[in-house]
Amino acid sequence: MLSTWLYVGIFTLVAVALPAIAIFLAGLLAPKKPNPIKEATYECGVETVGPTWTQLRVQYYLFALVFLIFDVESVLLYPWAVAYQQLPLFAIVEAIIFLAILLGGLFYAWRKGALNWQ
Amino acid sequence: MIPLTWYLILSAVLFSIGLFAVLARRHAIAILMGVELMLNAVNINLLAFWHYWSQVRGAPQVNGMVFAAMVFVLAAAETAVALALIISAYRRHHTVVVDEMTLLKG
Amino acid sequence: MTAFWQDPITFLRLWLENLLLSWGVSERWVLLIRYAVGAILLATAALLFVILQLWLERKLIGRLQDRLGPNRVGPWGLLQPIADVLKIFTKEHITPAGADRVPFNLAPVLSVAAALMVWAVIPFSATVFGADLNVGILYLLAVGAVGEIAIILAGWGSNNKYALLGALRTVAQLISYSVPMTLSALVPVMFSGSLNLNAITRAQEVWFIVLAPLPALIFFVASVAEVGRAPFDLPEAESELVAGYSVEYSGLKFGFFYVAEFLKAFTVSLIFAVLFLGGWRGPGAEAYPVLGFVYLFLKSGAVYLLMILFRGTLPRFRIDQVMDLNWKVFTPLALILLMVIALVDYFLRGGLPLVRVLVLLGVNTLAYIVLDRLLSSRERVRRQPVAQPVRPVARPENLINPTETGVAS
Amino acid sequence: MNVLQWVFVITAFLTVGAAVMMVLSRRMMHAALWLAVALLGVGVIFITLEASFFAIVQLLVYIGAILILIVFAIMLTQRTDESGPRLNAYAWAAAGVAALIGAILTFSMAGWMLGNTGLLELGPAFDAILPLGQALVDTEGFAVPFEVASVLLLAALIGAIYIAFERKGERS
Repeated sequence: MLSTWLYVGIFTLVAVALPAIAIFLAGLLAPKKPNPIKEATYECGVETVGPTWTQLRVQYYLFALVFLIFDVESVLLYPWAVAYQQLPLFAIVEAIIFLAILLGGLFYAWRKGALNWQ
Repeated sequence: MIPLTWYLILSAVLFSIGLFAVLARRHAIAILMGVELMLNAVNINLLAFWHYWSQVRGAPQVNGMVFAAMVFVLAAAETAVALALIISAYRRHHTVVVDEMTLLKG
Repeated sequence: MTAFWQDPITFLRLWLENLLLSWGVSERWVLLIRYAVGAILLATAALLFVILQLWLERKLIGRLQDRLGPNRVGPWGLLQPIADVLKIFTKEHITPAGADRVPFNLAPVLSVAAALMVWAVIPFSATVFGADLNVGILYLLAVGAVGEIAIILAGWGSNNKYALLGALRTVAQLISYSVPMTLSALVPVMFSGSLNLNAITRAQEVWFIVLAPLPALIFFVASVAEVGRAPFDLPEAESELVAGYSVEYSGLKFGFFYVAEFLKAFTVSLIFAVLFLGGWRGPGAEAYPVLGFVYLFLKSGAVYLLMILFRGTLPRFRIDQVMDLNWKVFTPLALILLMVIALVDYFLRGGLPLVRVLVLLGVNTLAYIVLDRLLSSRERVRRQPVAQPVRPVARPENLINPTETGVAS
Repeated sequence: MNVLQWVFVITAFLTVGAAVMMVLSRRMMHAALWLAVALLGVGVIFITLEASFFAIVQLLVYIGAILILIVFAIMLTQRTDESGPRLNAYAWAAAGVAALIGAILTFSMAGWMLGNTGLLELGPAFDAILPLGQALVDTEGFAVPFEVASVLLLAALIGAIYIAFERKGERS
């Protein structure tokens, strides 16, 4: 098992190294003529006003929240899905209850308006 | 061939760093990150003992794995609620610094 | 020993191994060299493949829009992408003032790496695969997280409001669509009883798209949204917004975001082909593994073509429509389908394969009909006439009398 | 030392280093990025333990979901100036307590006899997800925790949405 992960590790290194080397080489090749106007932040020709950080709406957080809950839940379901072919009916009903409880959560979020993008 | 101790020591070190973040940082989200670090340290411990126990018993053991999975679930639930609380508090007090949230002080 | 024409890659691999062993290299080093050579060749091939893909896509989109597409450089414009690459290589790299250098430079690299890393686990034929991971399918889903982090890095590092907002919007879309994607990817796992991509491929005596067409559809649409192409290309709607998180990038750094998008478009087609279209399976693929490559690339090519068709024909969604489609249609549908399929397939266990196929197909069709009814009933309530149903023909006598309406001067 | 041990040592140092940087960085966004590095390191540690499933879950849940949630929360609650001390007045005492606990744990473990057991490579048969899946829905096993986990997630979802939802006129 560890040797397959070794391959994944090597592949990851290669996958990071290839674009990094390409960007490095291009950086050597490319002209370098910086000036303050060129480096100014691009805001459609308007001068930057205020700090870069702007306040976000809570909507983003709510989507990420629902996503987190469902992500964790589906991850727990993967081992169940692997065992699915060997499981008795009772175990399958259990997983269905598990899903139904979370479906209830989704409907709560829906009713509450957390899933509306305003 | 990594001795079990190495994992335990790494986990202890991470736990202490997380503890320090919880005790010393002023920013509420930084405190939460410290908690995440501590949970990760716990998971290293759990899985190290899972490996050790499987090796001793000579058959795959599931208890450690289930515990680790539950820690993941707990971490997710805890983060979701804690961050919601922090956001809510920020909306009322316009601060996320824990020392400044002096709601109960006269 | 297999003959060269049956399975060229395994043949070459064995030849290389034997050569190294005969030179007295130890087995562990041979393994390491084999892995390194394989990884470098595969990653380079994937990156070079993008060049071909660029040409193909531009040509096809051109045809769809009644244009010729690239046709100046080389025969049929084949050398056009190479010219583009050469051009972008010599462009200046501008770093905006106040940028956070490390995240700013790391973002394009990680973005490409996230798309490339998928190739490490795809089984290309019966004998040629990268890592035979026992959690392959979860790996495919998890690598997406690296891409999300790359986008956040890009948005944060640029020190630009638009870039940051664009990054967060993009990430919100990506994470939203990964929910139905993860849920519908559970179906192949249930049918095959394994997370290993090789095992999933081998379990597809009947392609899973036949057993579960609706989850396959959800997976496909969600993966189009994950790539962020039309009709889900809100993050960088060129004609409406500034370019989203990549607005401050220039030169090859910008180019790599582009490369990452194209590469991702093909890798999700590959993933779809492996999970639902039987991967390398096809007549004769077991005996002649080289055919597996052909089948896999034909299948994923077909999926990719469908994606280009999507891009060429559908108008862009609004952001609230994108979110509604995901959270109010796909996610509940995927959850309910999962429950129904789990229950139905239990009762079909040990039955005739044909019965299983027919019943599951029936269940999916039924679910689709119910969904269609629900959606269209909602539509009917909302749709309101904006103009007169029968519009007056433009004739002098039909002109609105200015004195009646009170608009008269 | 063999390859695996080198991998462990390098990863462990990277992880601890990233954790320290996380604690000490002033800007919250940097802290979050250092946390990402630390979490990735822990994922690699899981791989050396042959817990592939959890290594992937680490990437999928911790980095892909929890970290992104934290980033969104940072964006939502940022103060335009992050000046002011990042540590509170009791930082030295906190450092003392943390160091003390860490030292106690480390020394008690270093002195533990069984701790020197080398963890051998278990092989693919042990890295199976099938027994985990069976145990999760087995009434003799962990069926109750499994269902409770779903109720917990539901409670967290409802609670967090209720708390975070912006009621009308609340923003002062």
